Amino acid sequence: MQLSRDELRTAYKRMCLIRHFEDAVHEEFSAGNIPGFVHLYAGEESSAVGVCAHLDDRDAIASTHRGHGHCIAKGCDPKGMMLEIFGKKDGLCGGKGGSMHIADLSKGMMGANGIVGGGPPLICGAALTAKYRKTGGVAIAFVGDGASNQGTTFESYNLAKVWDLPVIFVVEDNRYAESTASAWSVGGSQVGRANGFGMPGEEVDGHDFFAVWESARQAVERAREGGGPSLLHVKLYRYYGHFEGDASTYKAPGEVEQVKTQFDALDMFKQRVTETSLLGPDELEDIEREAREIITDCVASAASADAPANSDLLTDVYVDYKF
Amino acid sequence: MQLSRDELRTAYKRMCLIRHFEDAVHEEFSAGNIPGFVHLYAGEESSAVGVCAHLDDRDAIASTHRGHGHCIAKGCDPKGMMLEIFGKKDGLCGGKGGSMHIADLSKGMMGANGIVGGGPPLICGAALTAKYRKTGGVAIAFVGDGASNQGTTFESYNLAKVWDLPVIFVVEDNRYAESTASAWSVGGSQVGRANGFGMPGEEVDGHDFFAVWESARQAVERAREGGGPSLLHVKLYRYYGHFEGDASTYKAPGEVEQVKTQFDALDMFKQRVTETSLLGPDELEDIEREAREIITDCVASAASADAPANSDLLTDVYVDYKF
Amino acid sequence: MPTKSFRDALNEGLRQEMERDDRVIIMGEDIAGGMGAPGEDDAWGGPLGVTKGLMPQFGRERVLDTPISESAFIGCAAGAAVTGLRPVAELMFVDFMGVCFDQIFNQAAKFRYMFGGKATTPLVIRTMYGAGFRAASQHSQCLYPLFTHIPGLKVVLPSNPYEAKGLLIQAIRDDDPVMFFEHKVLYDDEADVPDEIYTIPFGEANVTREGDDATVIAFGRMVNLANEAADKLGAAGITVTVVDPRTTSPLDKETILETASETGRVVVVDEAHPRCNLATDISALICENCFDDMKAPIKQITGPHAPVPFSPSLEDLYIPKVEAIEAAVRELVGKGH
Amino acid sequence: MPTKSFRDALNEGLRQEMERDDRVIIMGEDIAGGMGAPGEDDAWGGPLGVTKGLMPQFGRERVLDTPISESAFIGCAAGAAVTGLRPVAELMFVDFMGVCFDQIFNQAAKFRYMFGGKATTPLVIRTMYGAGFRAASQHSQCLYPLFTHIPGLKVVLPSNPYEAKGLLIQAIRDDDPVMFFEHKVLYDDEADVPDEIYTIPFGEANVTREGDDATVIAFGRMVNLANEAADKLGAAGITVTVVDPRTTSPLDKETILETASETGRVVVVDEAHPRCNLATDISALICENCFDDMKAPIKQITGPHAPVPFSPSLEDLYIPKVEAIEAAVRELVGKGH
Ligand SMILES: Cc1ncc(C[n+]2csc(CCOP(=O)(O)OP(=O)(O)O)c2C)c(N)n1
Ligand SMILES: Cc1ncc(C[n+]2csc(CCOP(=O)(O)OP(=O)(O)O)c2C)c(N)n1
Ligand SMILES: [Mg+2]
Ligand SMILES: [Mg+2]
Repeated sequence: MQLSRDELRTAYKRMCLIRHFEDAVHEEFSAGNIPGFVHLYAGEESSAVGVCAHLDDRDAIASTHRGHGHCIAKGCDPKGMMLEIFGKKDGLCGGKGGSMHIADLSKGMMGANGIVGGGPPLICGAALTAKYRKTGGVAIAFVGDGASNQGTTFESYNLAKVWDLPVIFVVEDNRYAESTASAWSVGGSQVGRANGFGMPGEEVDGHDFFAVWESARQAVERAREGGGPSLLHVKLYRYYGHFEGDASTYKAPGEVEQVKTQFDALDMFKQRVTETSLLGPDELEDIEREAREIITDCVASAASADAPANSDLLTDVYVDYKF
Repeated sequence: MQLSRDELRTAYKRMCLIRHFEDAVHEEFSAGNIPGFVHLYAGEESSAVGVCAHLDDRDAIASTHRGHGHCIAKGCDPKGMMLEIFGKKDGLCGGKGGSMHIADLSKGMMGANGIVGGGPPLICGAALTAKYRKTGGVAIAFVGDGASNQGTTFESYNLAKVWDLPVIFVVEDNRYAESTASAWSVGGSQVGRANGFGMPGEEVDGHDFFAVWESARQAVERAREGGGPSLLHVKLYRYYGHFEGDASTYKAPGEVEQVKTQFDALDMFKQRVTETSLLGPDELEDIEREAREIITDCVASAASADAPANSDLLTDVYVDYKF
Repeated sequence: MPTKSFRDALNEGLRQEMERDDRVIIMGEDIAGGMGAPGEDDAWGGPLGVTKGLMPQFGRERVLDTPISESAFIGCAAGAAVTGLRPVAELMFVDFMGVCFDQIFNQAAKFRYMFGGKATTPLVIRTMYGAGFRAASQHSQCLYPLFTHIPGLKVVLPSNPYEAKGLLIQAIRDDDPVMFFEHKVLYDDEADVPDEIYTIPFGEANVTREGDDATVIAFGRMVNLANEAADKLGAAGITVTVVDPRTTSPLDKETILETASETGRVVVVDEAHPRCNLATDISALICENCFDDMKAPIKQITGPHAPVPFSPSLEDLYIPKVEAIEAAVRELVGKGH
Repeated sequence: MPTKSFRDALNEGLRQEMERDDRVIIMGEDIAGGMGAPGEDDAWGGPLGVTKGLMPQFGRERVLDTPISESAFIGCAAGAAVTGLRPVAELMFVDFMGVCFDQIFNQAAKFRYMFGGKATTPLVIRTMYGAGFRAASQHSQCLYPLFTHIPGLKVVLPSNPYEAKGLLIQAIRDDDPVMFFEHKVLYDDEADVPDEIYTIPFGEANVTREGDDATVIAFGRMVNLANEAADKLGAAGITVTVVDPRTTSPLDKETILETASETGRVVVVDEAHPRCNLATDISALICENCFDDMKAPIKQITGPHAPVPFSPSLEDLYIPKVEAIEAAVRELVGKGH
């Protein structure tokens, strides 16, 4: 299976949008313009984009606390996202959710999640709806390596298997859960666990967009055709700290730089498409510039946007409630 | 490794005690003399006894809602148990726990459990204490096939593996969780799951005391020597309904009788030890008669024992509490 | 009107809503039963038979048996609810909330708020509660105060078969997540229940007795004890208003405050443990709003601050009694004239 | 006396108890940090640095980092407690209770009762709570009313560094399971804290201000707001008694009822959501016991019945204010003369 030029352009654009989005959030956070707990996805772009490239409006994803990349990859509006992260009224969630609860159900993005392991059960529900309604839709749960040890995650593996749901569990193993190494915290292996539950599982180089894309293609196709759940163990790396403010002293000296120079997802993508003449360097530069401009504009809008009205405090608790 | 005559006698006695205990509870329940939810272990005797044969006072077990057999196998006093099940003051738990919460910490029996999947985390704690104190103790979690799908169980597999705890997970697969077949509810396989978490796992014929005994011996030895956790998938069968009162219509007609005639744990034990002249038929009969008498006596004591005092309602909530 | 048990009223409510709306699906452990087993299909129809007969009528696509994985299937129901279905999940005993509470209180309950009003989560969780079955500490709790505390959840406590059906149908049609509490001792209670579909609105209390001397506010199974106490007191010339709020969230504050002000003497009866429960909730509400009308302290009658014991004699002591309600009313009526 | 932060007071309490008693072990996610990682050992010392330095002193045998598996490790701590250790487990945010509540409320809390008094469970669960960090709905809740409801648990809410150390040491020495709540906004607060080991007994309220006109009863972080309000009111000639119960279970009913009776006017301040919370609990208690002494209704000041919003402006609105306490006292003082 071959990616079209358009698909490649879209993929690169999304990866650039994510990278610039996260770099911008990092800067704005450092400048004191963004409050709260913010977890950045920079370095992991090819996972979200490589997986979501196969999805359309029938499909749903459940994200994690590190959700910006998944949002952008699934087609959420970066401006609405940035406003949300700034806590503004016109943010995707009206400023009530923030970075950890960013969601856009109209795009099949079922929410970042402040609870590690919160997403997998929920995505079984989206998959059940798709199966019940026979839409052909599939559902993806992104799961961190840390979240891969949470009981809710395992239960979801089993439920998806037993109910034969169109779910793909994408374990994004960025080596750490907070400061704890996945090499320590994960007993056995991700693929071994998947197999133990009767699901196919595959290990993928998450720095390589094309590897992710191809593995995800097979898993999505299997699920769409009624072949049930499966798991991808995507090995990648996060450039920033666990959250903004983390000094990352648990990483080895030079570790980040090494990954950045040798395994950067965007660089690897560029190299591959230029080497094979699928896209030209100028084209790539244009796409990147465009992405940068979009994000700059997002930040400017977010900074000057209005806060929610005070009366918003008590709305949206219920659809309908007699107080 | 060979069982001594004394060990064989003890094992058979415990299996008989369990069988008669459960048959007696069944009768007393049917006669309306025992209240509440009661889950009987008849048919599964060789699992509890085969595993606990390797344990001593340093060791702990965590049981399930179907706990009578585990109690007896770990050395709890059947009379105290029967009184407890009748809700009497001198029951093992003062009548406050009943069948589902029977426990005797002084014997390393950490409690039956009304919560499916409640035991595995707790047993990690007993194992941690043993490891920290360097007692050489091991800790066993009995887990039903249904409980093997609970998130708490999987988390415990991983914690035990990652912390290298001396735990053995004994999955007692009696084909059903309530009315649901394990053939349906368990995605993958028990051994596959154990391996997925990096633990050794083994499937065992649970009707065969000797098979259980040998597999448990290896697992306990491994754990005692610092070799970490492992899992036994013990395949067996329960003779009675899920709880007393269950008509068991989910079983195939004749299913119970077939197992009883072909795979009865006590019959198989008897056959094996007489065939190999390890114990004589008279000896076995004496042991069985003795067990029956003990249980008859337990029931008589329980029926005539005193209920708790009304003032017991509010004691034992705290060790120390300023009301 | 035909007489039906609490159990059958629930069954009928579920069936009629499933017939009416194909988005309604149900799931839980052994709610049909016999899954994968060689014997009878629909072998259980739920641990207490509430869902019996639904699988044969609606098929396994709409009546889903689950593995014992409450987090996964309750969360799955929440996820199905935000994506267009109207699931009714059964949490067999509310005591099992501890293995799945996150999916209820942090996920389903908060979607709408966290997502800025853009999510709708029409999820019902049916669950069994209460003492009286000799089921001991891990199968006899009330726990509805914990759910009432959580913004985003609605909490329903029917006290009789009529309410059971009408409130359940309302719960299924409601667009917010609803915790539906069924007292295990009520399942065999019988009463007149219309064959037709009907709903009972949330947040509207039922005044089951009217009187002048005192008000008794009671929840769930306790309503029946309050009625009995009122009838006995009535025979002795003391007339009592009994209020059954039916839902604790939303709460019909108006009726509560009105009747409290009218009689000036209030007893609140709540089977739950005494700390931070509904008795304190209602008592504090009245105390803040009807101060000038109160003629006597507000009495709370609750279960004790102890787990539920197994032994029948202790469990019987544990559960609030009709006599205690009577005595409390008599004590209050003796005061503040 | 040396000045220490709330964080350092906790750290010191843990360290001194670990030095004194080798049965005390601690566990939690990243409480040392850097487990299996190539960089620094003790890289985190807890998400908020409370346990920093303990691993280097006591080693990885006593300072146990865990996978993200709260049920497993909290249950493990409970199991270690009944078998002879005295574990202090960290539940990073109390909001995560939903993935491990069973091991707390059905297991640890009920062992002793279910087992007829034969179990002792000296378990401490330290946890972070409260709003003010722009951490949004799933990282800002109070939830202590839920734990206060459960028999068998003790619940501690220190309001300052002095209490933090003394109550934590008491919690570790206590033979019952203790939920120890640390408000995230308090960690950097500083106060005089003795270097020596000391304990503060459970169930003994601290009266932080004495006055005649009204009583304010407040919990955890809210105590500081109550004190501030009292000082402002004092400057305006209204004197207020402020009560910090310090533990909600056990509760020092005597001090609460005594001060309530003395002033006859009470405001209860609880950051938690309003339904079935501590404000209702205290209010109902006073209302049942001090009826004749009350000069005015009991006012409840609480967070709203809504999840905690992310947006700073909304979150600031969410949290109870000093001005609201002042206004409530003024309103009461205007009444019932
Ligand atoms: C139930 C729960 N436990 C703990 C946390 C705190 N926490 C937030 S993110 C995180 C680490 C998650 O690691 P991983 O799943 O690998 O995702 P990553 O941050 O690496 O993307 C932890 C422990 C939480 N939010 N929820
Ligand atoms: C958390 C929880 N969920 C559900 C139940 C209800 N329940 C009690 S026993 C049981 C079946 C358990 O099956 P299994 O683990 O196979 O044990 P078995 O009864 O076969 O010995 C169920 C569903 C429970 N007690 N706790
Ligand atoms: Mg990670
Ligand atoms: Mg079973």
